[in-house]
Amino acid sequence: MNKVLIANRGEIAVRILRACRELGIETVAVYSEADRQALHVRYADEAYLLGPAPSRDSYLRGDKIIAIAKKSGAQAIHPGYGFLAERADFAQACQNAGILFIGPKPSAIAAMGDKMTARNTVIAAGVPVVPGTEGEGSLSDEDLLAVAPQIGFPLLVKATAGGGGKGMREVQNIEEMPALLQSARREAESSFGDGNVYLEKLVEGARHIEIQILADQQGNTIYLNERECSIQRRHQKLIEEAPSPFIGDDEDLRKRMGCVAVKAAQSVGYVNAGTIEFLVDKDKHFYFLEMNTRLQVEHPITELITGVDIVKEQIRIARGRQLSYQQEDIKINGAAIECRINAEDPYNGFLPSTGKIAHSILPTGPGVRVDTGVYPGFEITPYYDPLIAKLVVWGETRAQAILRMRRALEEYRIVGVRTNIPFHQAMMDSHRFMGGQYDTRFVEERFSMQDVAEGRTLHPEIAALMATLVAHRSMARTAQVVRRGERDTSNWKWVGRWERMHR
Amino acid sequence: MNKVLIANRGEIAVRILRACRELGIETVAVYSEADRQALHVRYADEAYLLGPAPSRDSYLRGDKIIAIAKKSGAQAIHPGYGFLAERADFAQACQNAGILFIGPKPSAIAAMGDKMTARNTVIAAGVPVVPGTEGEGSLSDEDLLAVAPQIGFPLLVKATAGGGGKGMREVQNIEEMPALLQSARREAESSFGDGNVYLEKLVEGARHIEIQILADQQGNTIYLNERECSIQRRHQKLIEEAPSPFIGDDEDLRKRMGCVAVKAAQSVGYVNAGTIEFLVDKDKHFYFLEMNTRLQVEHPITELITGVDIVKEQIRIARGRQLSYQQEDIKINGAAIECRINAEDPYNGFLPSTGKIAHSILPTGPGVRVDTGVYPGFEITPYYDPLIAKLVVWGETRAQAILRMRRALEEYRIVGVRTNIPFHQAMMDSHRFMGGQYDTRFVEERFSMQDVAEGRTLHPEIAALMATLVAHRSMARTAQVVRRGERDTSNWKWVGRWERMHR
Amino acid sequence: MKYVTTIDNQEYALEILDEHHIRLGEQTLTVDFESVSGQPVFSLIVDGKSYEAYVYPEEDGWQVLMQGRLYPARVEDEREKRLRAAAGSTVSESAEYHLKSPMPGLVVLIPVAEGDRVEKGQVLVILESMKMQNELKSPRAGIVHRIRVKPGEGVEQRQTLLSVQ
Amino acid sequence: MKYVTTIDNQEYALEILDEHHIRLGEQTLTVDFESVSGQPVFSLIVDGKSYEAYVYPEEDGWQVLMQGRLYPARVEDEREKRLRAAAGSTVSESAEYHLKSPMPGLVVLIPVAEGDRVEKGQVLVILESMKMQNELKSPRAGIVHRIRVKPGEGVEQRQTLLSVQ
Repeated sequence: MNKVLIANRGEIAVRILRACRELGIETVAVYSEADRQALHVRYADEAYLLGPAPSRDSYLRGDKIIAIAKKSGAQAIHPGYGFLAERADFAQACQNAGILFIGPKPSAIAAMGDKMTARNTVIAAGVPVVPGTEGEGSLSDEDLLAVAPQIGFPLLVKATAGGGGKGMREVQNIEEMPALLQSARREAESSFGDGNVYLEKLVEGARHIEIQILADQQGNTIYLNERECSIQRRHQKLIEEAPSPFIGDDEDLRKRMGCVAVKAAQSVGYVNAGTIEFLVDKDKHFYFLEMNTRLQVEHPITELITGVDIVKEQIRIARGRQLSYQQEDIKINGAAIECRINAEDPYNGFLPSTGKIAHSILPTGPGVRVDTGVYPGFEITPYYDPLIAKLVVWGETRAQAILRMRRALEEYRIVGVRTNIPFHQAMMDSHRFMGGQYDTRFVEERFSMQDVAEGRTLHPEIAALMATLVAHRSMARTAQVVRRGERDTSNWKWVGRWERMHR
Repeated sequence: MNKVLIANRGEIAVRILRACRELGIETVAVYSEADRQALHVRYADEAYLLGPAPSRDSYLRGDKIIAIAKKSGAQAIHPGYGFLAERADFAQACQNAGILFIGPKPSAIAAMGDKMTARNTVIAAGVPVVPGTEGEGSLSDEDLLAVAPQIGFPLLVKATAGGGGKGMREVQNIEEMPALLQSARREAESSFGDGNVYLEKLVEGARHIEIQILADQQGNTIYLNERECSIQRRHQKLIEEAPSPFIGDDEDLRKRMGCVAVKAAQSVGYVNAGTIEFLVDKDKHFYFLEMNTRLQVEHPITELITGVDIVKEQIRIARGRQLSYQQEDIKINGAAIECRINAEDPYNGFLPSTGKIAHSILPTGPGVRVDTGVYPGFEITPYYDPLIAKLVVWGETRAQAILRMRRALEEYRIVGVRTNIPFHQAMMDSHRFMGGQYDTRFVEERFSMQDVAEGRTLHPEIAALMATLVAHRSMARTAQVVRRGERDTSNWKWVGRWERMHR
Repeated sequence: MKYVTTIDNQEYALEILDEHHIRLGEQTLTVDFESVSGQPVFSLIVDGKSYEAYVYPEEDGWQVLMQGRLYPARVEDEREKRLRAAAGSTVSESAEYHLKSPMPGLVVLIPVAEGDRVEKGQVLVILESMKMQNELKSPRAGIVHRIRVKPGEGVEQRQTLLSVQ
Repeated sequence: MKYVTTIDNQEYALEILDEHHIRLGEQTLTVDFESVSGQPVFSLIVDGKSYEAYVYPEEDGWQVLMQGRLYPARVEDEREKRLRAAAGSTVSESAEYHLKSPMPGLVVLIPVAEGDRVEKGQVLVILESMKMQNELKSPRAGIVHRIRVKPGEGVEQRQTLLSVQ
């Protein structure tokens, strides 16, 4: 393998390009019309246009991508995350075309991609799942009422066809359950045309903790310990850290979760890098949530604490070599945190922000890593996800990592789009975050950017000074235009007035 | 200690500011009129103007700096490197003013600052020095001819008052020595008005290898292993690496040099961070060169392979605490390389280049650290040294570090000033560098930017395409201006012509 | 130049004395204020303290983003403050609104005519005063009637200029 | 538009066919060429290969800095090449230099007068030809004499325009 096509864009395409370059492998980029000037196009040895900006016309065109791979002589395709990364049919098409897919076998992607199959497969392998009746088909109210005490309260009634909280009810005890079943069915019927519901144990104070695994073709599977990703908003991860402050020193729990993750991966004959996501309740019971059969956005924090370059291992595995590490080589060194820097305005409902990056200063220095696909002059378009950079720090301890993240966030300057950096700054100041006291509902239910500022020194008078000075200068500039106009032509005068009027 | 003044500028001031911020220490910056917009001014909690741009009016004004420290309530001053860092009188003045100097005691600076004292002090401590007659006063030709065989040939005749190679002669044997002594004395007399000369053993194929040490006030002194800095031009280090490829696996040599360095430091009661520089000959004999009684430019490579944050340790030591590490905690993990990115043109005799940085893209991603004090929009002035950034990479092996440095150098974009990045790229391609086969004369005597390109694929036809396309567009633009002018006013036409004429 | 700047309902009285001196309430501050790289990023050194912030214009003022905290600010000079007070004191969504001159001045332009439908915030009269042109805006939507002045005319403080109903 | 571009004494014959096609010698290449962020940094995709370089103007051509390697390039269109050939063929440091018109055209400007001392490279005549204004420069320092044409005059190819001695 001496040439790899990267079927992705943005920071992850750049990340993979870097790994290839450091391995002496040639690279082929693909790009949409919106991405002609993207870093991945600039950094690659070869670059081919896929089509118009929308993903379905470009980065989702598996057929074109395979054709480009063949034409350019690339022997392998790295899919990154998103787009085609978890499409078993694409992995299969690569295989059919005689191109290595840097990831698991199509069968493993398919098995883990179907929720019911995944659940039943891992149950069969002895992996705990969130107790419930999902996957048992349509059950009557009587059946559900009978099984509910076995699952235990509180529990959730969920619509089989559902999503987005529609047809979902939280049930505290058996007495209120019949009425709630009825209303859930009614809502599910009206929302999805399907009144079927199932029961699921409500995991209270749930933490999202995932285990990174690596598996080679020789049958070796190891786990690279956990990442905690409970800081989420609308199921989008915003901050991840490794190790998990919740697991902390509980090496027994860490090991049990790691072994279960390995077992889940092995149950589908998994090869390459993957992640098993768990929900962990406050009593440290953990439940299989799903498996991501690809590289994760947040893989760098695992790299920083273990020293393993996950992308290089992926390529190594795809080449048919043995893993560079055995389980006993994997240690945890210090702590790492990742903040996802999104082009969205935290003061305006996290609405995406687009535009040209006019100016940027990256935080650098000891213990700071920035994975990004953007640069000054690059245009953030509305076509793709708002992730513009991953700011990752390492510290000898979690406390040091938080302090380092604070200074890095404060150093980061991006002009041209609004970013969620202030959100991350507020989070790094939050006493609950600092104490590791958070769960998956924390951001949405118990976090406010205004509240956490309490611990901070505020400088409203400095802000007043700044605003006044800028306003004053802005006015002085306008006045100057008018004055210049008076000496020049009368047109200028009216331009000046017009500007002032329309300020 | 909760407030520190940083008596420096540029990347090292930023480096120290970051350490302070991560320790929760408030920071005070000082700056010259040329540095109002410098990063260290922007990142610090407080900032005070020292005076006009020239160093003697600003960063060398120890009196003003101490006054600012007192006024601002800073309890300590970190001098960085250069400027006041090795001025015993400044360290003494700090002490007199009741301000902690983050560095060694004035007596240690003074002892190591005077070459003869340093030499005699370390000789007394049993540290090997380059054999010679320096420090023995004026010797006659007869004395010199008598002592020469004891030193051994080849040797150097050097002017006592000398510098810059004036009055220096290389002597291969005793027969040619009298004539060379005469000519050396004549040249020394005419150059410096002082015909005195001394003898020094010629260290052939010398490598510059230095040992980083840390010493606390409790009397603990440890060494953080070596850095190799043989890639120099006119005695300016350009590339440093750790560990030294010359020492390699010779743990015995490493340990002996470390122990000798510790002994040298202890001989002057050294406290805080310091570096003992050695010349090492091809037979692995090593000789004390000098001690730098301060933080070094190249300290990050040691940080990357040992995990020790040297600046934080400096502050810890200054606070009177014990070192965080004992000698047995210090391991070597992987390999690190630093390229000094200077604003100088490698295609034009390495002449300094000044100007405003119009655009910049920093290399980022796994294993890359950039320490810099500049950013897009910042003006590189002629007042200070040309170091604009330190590009530092870590790799699991030296080979991986070199590959990573190559990709990082290729990613780095700086527009507005010329830099020596192409020099570093050529060096990373040099077979001799890759093989670790270099000495302190390598850059000046056996390295050519053109030669090393042999191993590289050249693309003159692509360069021709690029140049032609740019020239074509430039011409098209000019033509367009003229055409626009024709529709507008006749002035435009002449502007267009004028532009073309003066292109 | 005197300003009143409001942040979080707190008013700050500021006076720009010269390039490097500002009065904030009773204090006189020494300031060094610069835009960084020509961007809306500003570095302020005030009596030795160094601050940096993004300052963005907003429809109704400025947003100052500093140290991870957003401060929405309204900056008004005396004239603007009086304009706003004048507008505020007579506004009512239902009743007829009489636009009164907040200060003595010269009518420069009346960009509306009787019978025109105007939106809230639309400019009714441009009045020259304190050597500046001031826009007098409608505090609500309605129909313009009874325009009592014309361009070029001098007016007194609190003189009614026109009405919106 | 045809060009001859010289790098390391190697001449490349190039013809720009349209925005996306260039002939290089016998090959026709598909190119996608863009300046990055409006900087003198250029991204070139040519038949799928992606290259990036800094391209700086130089006194006598262009510097292309690509992949850590500097390529000094001279780019000439046919007209310029003929100009240079004409200049080159008659230049001599000691003898009198007769500036001859390298092509038919119209004298636009003669920015020197008889008796003027000129430097090497100084413009002697501006000649309009091929719809462009061409600077005819002195190949050496000397004194201008015998100006035989005047602005507005049409000239033939190889007609002597003036002399420098």
